[in-house]
Amino acid sequence: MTNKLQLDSKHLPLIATIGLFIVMFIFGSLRYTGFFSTQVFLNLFIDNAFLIVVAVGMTFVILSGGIDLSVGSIIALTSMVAASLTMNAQLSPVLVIPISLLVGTVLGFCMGCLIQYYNLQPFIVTLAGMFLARGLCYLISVESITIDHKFFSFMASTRIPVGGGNFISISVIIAMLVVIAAIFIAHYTKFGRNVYALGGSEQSALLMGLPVGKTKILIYTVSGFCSSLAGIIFTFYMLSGYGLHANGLELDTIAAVVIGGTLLTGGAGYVAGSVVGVLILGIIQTVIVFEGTLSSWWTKIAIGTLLLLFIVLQRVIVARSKTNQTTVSSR
Amino acid sequence: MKSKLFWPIVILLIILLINLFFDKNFFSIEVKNGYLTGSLIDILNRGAPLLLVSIGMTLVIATKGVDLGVGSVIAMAGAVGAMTVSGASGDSLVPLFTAIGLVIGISVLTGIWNGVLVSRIGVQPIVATLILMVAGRGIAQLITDGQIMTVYYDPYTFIGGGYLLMLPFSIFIVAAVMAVASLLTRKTAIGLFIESVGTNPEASRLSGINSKNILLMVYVFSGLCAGIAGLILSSNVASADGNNAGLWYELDAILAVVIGGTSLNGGRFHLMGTVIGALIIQSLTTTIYSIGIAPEINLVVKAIVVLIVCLLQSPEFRKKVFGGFTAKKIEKKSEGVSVS
Amino acid sequence: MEGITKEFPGVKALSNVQLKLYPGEVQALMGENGAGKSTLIKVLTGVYTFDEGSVTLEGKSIRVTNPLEAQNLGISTVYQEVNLCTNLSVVENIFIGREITKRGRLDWKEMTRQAKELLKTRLNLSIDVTKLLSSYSVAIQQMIAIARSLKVSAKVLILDEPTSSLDQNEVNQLFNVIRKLKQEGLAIVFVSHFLDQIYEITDRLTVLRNGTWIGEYKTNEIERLELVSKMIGKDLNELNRTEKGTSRNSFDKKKLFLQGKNISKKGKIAPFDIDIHEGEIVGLAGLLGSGRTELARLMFGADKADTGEIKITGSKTNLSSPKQAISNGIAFCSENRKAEGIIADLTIRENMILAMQGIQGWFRYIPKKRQIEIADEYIKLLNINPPNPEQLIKNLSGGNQQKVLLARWLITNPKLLILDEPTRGIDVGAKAEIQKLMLSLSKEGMSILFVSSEIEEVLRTCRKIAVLRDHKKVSEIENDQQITQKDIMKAMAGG
Amino acid sequence: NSSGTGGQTESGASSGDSKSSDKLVIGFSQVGAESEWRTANTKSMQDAIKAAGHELKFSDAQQKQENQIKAIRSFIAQKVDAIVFSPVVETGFETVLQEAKDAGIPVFLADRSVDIEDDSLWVTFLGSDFVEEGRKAANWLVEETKDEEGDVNIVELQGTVGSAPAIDRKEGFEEVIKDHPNLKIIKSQTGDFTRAKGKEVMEAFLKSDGDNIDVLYAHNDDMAIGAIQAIEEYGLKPGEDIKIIGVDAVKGAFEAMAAGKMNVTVECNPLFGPQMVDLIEAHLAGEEIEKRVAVEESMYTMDQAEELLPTREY
Ligand SMILES: Nc1ncnc2c1ncn2[C@@H]1O[C@H](COP(=O)(O)OP(=O)(O)OP(=O)(O)O)[C@@H](O)[C@H]1O
Ligand SMILES: Nc1ncnc2c1ncn2[C@@H]1O[C@H](COP(=O)(O)OP(=O)(O)OP(=O)(O)O)[C@@H](O)[C@H]1O
Ligand SMILES: [Mg+2]
Ligand SMILES: [Mg+2]
Repeated sequence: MTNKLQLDSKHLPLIATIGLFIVMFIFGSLRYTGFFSTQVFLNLFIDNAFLIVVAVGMTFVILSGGIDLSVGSIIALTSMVAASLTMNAQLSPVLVIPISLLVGTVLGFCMGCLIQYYNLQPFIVTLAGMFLARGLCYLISVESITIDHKFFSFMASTRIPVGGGNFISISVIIAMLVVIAAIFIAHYTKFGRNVYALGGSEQSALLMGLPVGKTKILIYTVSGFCSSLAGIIFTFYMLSGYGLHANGLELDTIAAVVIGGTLLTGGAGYVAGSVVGVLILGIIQTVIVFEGTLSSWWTKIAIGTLLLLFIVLQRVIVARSKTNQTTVSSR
Repeated sequence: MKSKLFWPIVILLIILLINLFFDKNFFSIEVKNGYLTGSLIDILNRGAPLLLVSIGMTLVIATKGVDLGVGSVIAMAGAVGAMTVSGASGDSLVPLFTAIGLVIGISVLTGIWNGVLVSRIGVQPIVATLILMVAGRGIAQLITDGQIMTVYYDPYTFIGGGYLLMLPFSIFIVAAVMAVASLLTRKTAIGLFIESVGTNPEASRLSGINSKNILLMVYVFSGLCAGIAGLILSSNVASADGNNAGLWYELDAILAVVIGGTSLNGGRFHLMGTVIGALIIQSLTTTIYSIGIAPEINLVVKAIVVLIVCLLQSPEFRKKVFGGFTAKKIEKKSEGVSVS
Repeated sequence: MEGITKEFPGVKALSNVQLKLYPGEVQALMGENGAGKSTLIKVLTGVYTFDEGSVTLEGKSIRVTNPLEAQNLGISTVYQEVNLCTNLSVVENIFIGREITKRGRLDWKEMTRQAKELLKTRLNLSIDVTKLLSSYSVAIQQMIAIARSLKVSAKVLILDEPTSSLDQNEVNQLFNVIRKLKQEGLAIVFVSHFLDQIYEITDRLTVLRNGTWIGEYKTNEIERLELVSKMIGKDLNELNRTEKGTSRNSFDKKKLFLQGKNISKKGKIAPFDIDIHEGEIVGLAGLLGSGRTELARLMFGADKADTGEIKITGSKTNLSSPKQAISNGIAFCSENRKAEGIIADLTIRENMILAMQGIQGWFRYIPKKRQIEIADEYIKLLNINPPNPEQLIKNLSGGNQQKVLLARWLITNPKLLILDEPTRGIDVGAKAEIQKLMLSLSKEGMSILFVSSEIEEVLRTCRKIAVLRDHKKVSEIENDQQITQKDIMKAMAGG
Repeated sequence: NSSGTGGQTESGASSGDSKSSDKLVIGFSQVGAESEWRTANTKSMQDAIKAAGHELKFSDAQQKQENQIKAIRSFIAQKVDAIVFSPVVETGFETVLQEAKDAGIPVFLADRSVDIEDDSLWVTFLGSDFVEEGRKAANWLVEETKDEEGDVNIVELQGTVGSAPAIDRKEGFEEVIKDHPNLKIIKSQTGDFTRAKGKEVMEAFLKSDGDNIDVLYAHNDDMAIGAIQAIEEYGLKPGEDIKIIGVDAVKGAFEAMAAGKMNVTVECNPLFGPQMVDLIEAHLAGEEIEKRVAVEESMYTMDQAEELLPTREY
């Protein structure tokens, strides 16, 4: 991690991804007026702050060889809880925010326990979690709840100038803090390394005497917490709670993580990669909006095609340099 | 194998019995308009597309993959099928067979697409098939021009709405596909190869198995199953809806496979288990509709049932809950991890 | 440990077994493949829970439920199969679970330094410790696993076949370490199928047979042959060992089966030539990491060669995939049983017929009845235990897994059989059987390329020995009466 | 349809000043393409903008609000002249609309409104009133069943749970029938606005309540069409044994009505593209515009169907 020598094979997918992102940005800038601006770049962060936060949580899950399908629904549930507590129960944000954060954390913890103690497959447990969280949203209210509160409006509309008339939002700051914390956790704490070990081989991790159970539960708790935090950011972004919020977001998140170079089988990947993955999904959308002539269906086809382009190029770059490498990898 | 099927069957029966509680005639099957009708037959009929998709999905999952594209393939197949017969009328069967041929062609093509991405280019299955999941729906809408295309050609509606020997025709399609899948995997080496590639791809490669072709084949089969399911769905409502047909089928199919006892980590697969898993999901849906559960809590109910199903299948859970009464019996069966 | 009993579904792996460990002594655990050695160890370290019995440590009764607890109690273990995380670097594999922290964060610099030092001073291994574990061979991985276990300040050290893929130098290195630890008062359990090693390092031995306890003996008080007969439960005379003389089988050196010219792969192995005649057993000797495995893989098409050409029975052949190699009558039994050999979730039968079925293709399915016949035949031939073709291979003991893999390739009846450490983890009796089998196969015309870390074994069976050093083939030695182990060693070490 | 081109020429003629004859860049963010209705709506907007000689920047939000917000941000970055959008949900657009306002770009709401206090954030809302549609449907039923003696059992096929049309159409309908105790909703379930689901749910309804059902109220025509198939397969006569009420007035509904299988459909008109273009041009020309402009809509019954069928565009 600290060694510069490692900057070769392990980081390659990440470097390839960043490279592709830059190519895409240049392409957009050449093709569309108004694309090449700092604000367009910053908008990627503003619009995807919540996605970055969930992707960070998801990265840990996927690194450990698991998967978490509940993230989108937890965002919706968090927004719903925050909105109903603020508007219906008239609680102050000092209470609302911690309670809302607990929602995902507790759900994540419970899912982690089910996975660990009853040896259930993460896919199914989190799928049930996904149904449950969305269902709970509708139990609170089927309609969307608008949030009209000074604090939330402040968080939503405060612009932090970064020079040149460009700005970012508070959510971006939060997201960046989460990313930095996550990178630290992944590489400089025992928990982080245990996650990687678990993803490499659960059986080996167990035989090496690592606290597999604790780590697993913690991973899902962290992912739940990240989802809830993303839910709060999402609430700032939307200023409302709604049961249909973030529908299908889990797949976007997984895609972002995987595009960022993390292996779904676990054990290899980087938090930073996931951030780039999110930015890539974001820039694909931006390009399509700037294009502005695509019908609904061509939009979908274009997203698919760009995604394909990315993934195949990434594969080709990685495969190319793998063959030039001297070591055999066993996977 | 036997014990793998036991709990899914029990759960299926429980769900059906709950229905009986609300509707005394739930199990009765009567002849109406010359057809057999009854809730059980409805479940089979309605569940046919999910059954098909799940059967295909089982093989994909056995290779440690997953196919998220099935929903979109359903939409594309429906669109292609409906478009082919849209102008047709009368009783000529030519358009019907053209449609079937085209649908099979298209769905095999989608399978090849996914299979090549996964096996030749080495893209991770979830992302490889995500591409088709996104783009496929666009293609389906492109074909139908964003409209819901209605079909006024009776032979087409036979596939998903017709009857044969007093039973819905779709049941026969499922039975045929299931038979083919079972034969291919149990009477040829394909099943063995799928399981070995799914468990340890490198060891399989060194044993001279062409794992790339196996991967390609399972994705083609999954695409084909989804295509036929799309044909049934579109034929059943005599229309094609590019945007909504087959939405979320991928998740239900994966759920069915897992409930049926096949692990997402690849390896051993259980086709019969999948069938029961799919029936559980369909019965649950039908039950929710017919006993009048409010739509707002549909999802909560579904979540709880899924959890219960999974917990019942977990030996650890059974031990904890039933351990008190039947400790002795279970201990003998279990892997020897002592209870105390 | 007293009266330990452990039952798996259908198999009673241990019944009423005892094991006593004394501080400052090395206790050997002996037994045939499948005798229950690994199971006993796993019970002790909490991987499995036992059904009956008791464990006492320093007078206190303990019941360990997971490996973590065992570690905390001062029991450090190297399990039979390398159980490390190949996706992590060497440093991490050594330190994970007991990382060094500095001001709340992991101190990689310090750990890297210590890991380097540990490997260098204790095991005389200088490798780049920041590289991923997966970039190293099984043997190196095994050394790293040992290094990891040394890192703990333990009371008990358990080594389950730590030497199975090490060569003499490394073994000596390890023994030095063990002796030192012994002096420090550790109780050590050592499992190995090499009798020489047992007699060299251990003080006591406990013998298991078929999951039952046979006895505990002082190592210097029991004769080799007696020990073997205790292990296998048969009379000594039945154990006819293969003599050196018989191996020098006479064969006509006229028919060339495979001829390789100028084969190489960048960064793996320098260009080499190789000839293998029909019915010839060619040995590959070399030190750890000298490139034997790599050479073997190239001959099988498991890796693609950069240069060179291969002629099989005179005609040029392209070996770019295992499938092609197999269809040319070549078979390859990998040294890495866990990652490249067994299909864990399948049965013995399925694992056995896999390669055969691979040749037959998708549709010419071997009927199940025939499969069972074949499986039964080889279970008997190789004495696989349990003799149930429907048992999952992952439930077999290490040695028995190895036999199944051997069977997988024998079934295909290849013309050239490449064996990379085939006797790894196999007990004395079975090893002799396998050597005998190799000789009789070669008499029938099968060529064998034999890789082994045991020079004695190579000498005994091979007609020709190719020696590798630093990823380069340095010499080819005709094995006649004058050649001794020393000569080979000299060639291997160079200079 | 006729109003489409008509409205167009009219506006071109009326706005003579230089400002509106300029080519405008209009950003349009659509909800998605989840139904025929939506597609027709998109097409109407596209055609109208093209016909008026303006440039369209179209973005499809794929039913996701976050995508829509992103799209609006991009429109602002591209400095379009006007933004039209059909909000996915009513809530949560304050921030981005404020940004649009700060950038001086006027915003027009189409089809659905937003729930924001500060109504200076948008120019006007042009669209249907879903609650009113629900009321219309109920009123027709009340009229139809006023001679009925006993209970009238209604089953309801709701739209996607939580979506605005589903909530409002249910609300409007219930508001009216609650004064008529003999009108009873005995089953209500979501059919996700799709034919396949509509059919499946109706099938289950028929199994459990069969011959008791007198009326079906579907939140859109597609579900009604699916349900009609289920009813026919069950062996009852849709339109007679069970009265069918739909919403949207899509072509399929007219076909069903012409065949006597459906009784009534409440129009929800998607073809307001030209009207929208007029509003944009008028606003940029400095005209005062009302905050709420209604789309002209009516209701069609079985007897009108035959004659109107050929004129339906969507
Ligand atoms: N998980 C399991 N399930 C069923 N049987 C098992 C399991 N693990 C081990 N066995 C059986 O227990 C017996 C003892 O195996 P064990 O691995 O202890 O042998 P071993 O003495 O270590 O042999 P080797 O020298 O080959 O390593 C074997 O017959 C094996 O088949
Ligand atoms: N001492 C070492 N120092 C550095 N790298 C090593 C060393 N030993 C092995 N390796 C690495 O392990 C790889 C595998 O070597 P290979 O498997 O060919 O060795 P081998 O001759 O088969 O010996 P063995 O099977 O005993 O490990 C080599 O390519 C090399 O990169
Ligand atoms: Mg062992
Ligand atoms: Mg080797």
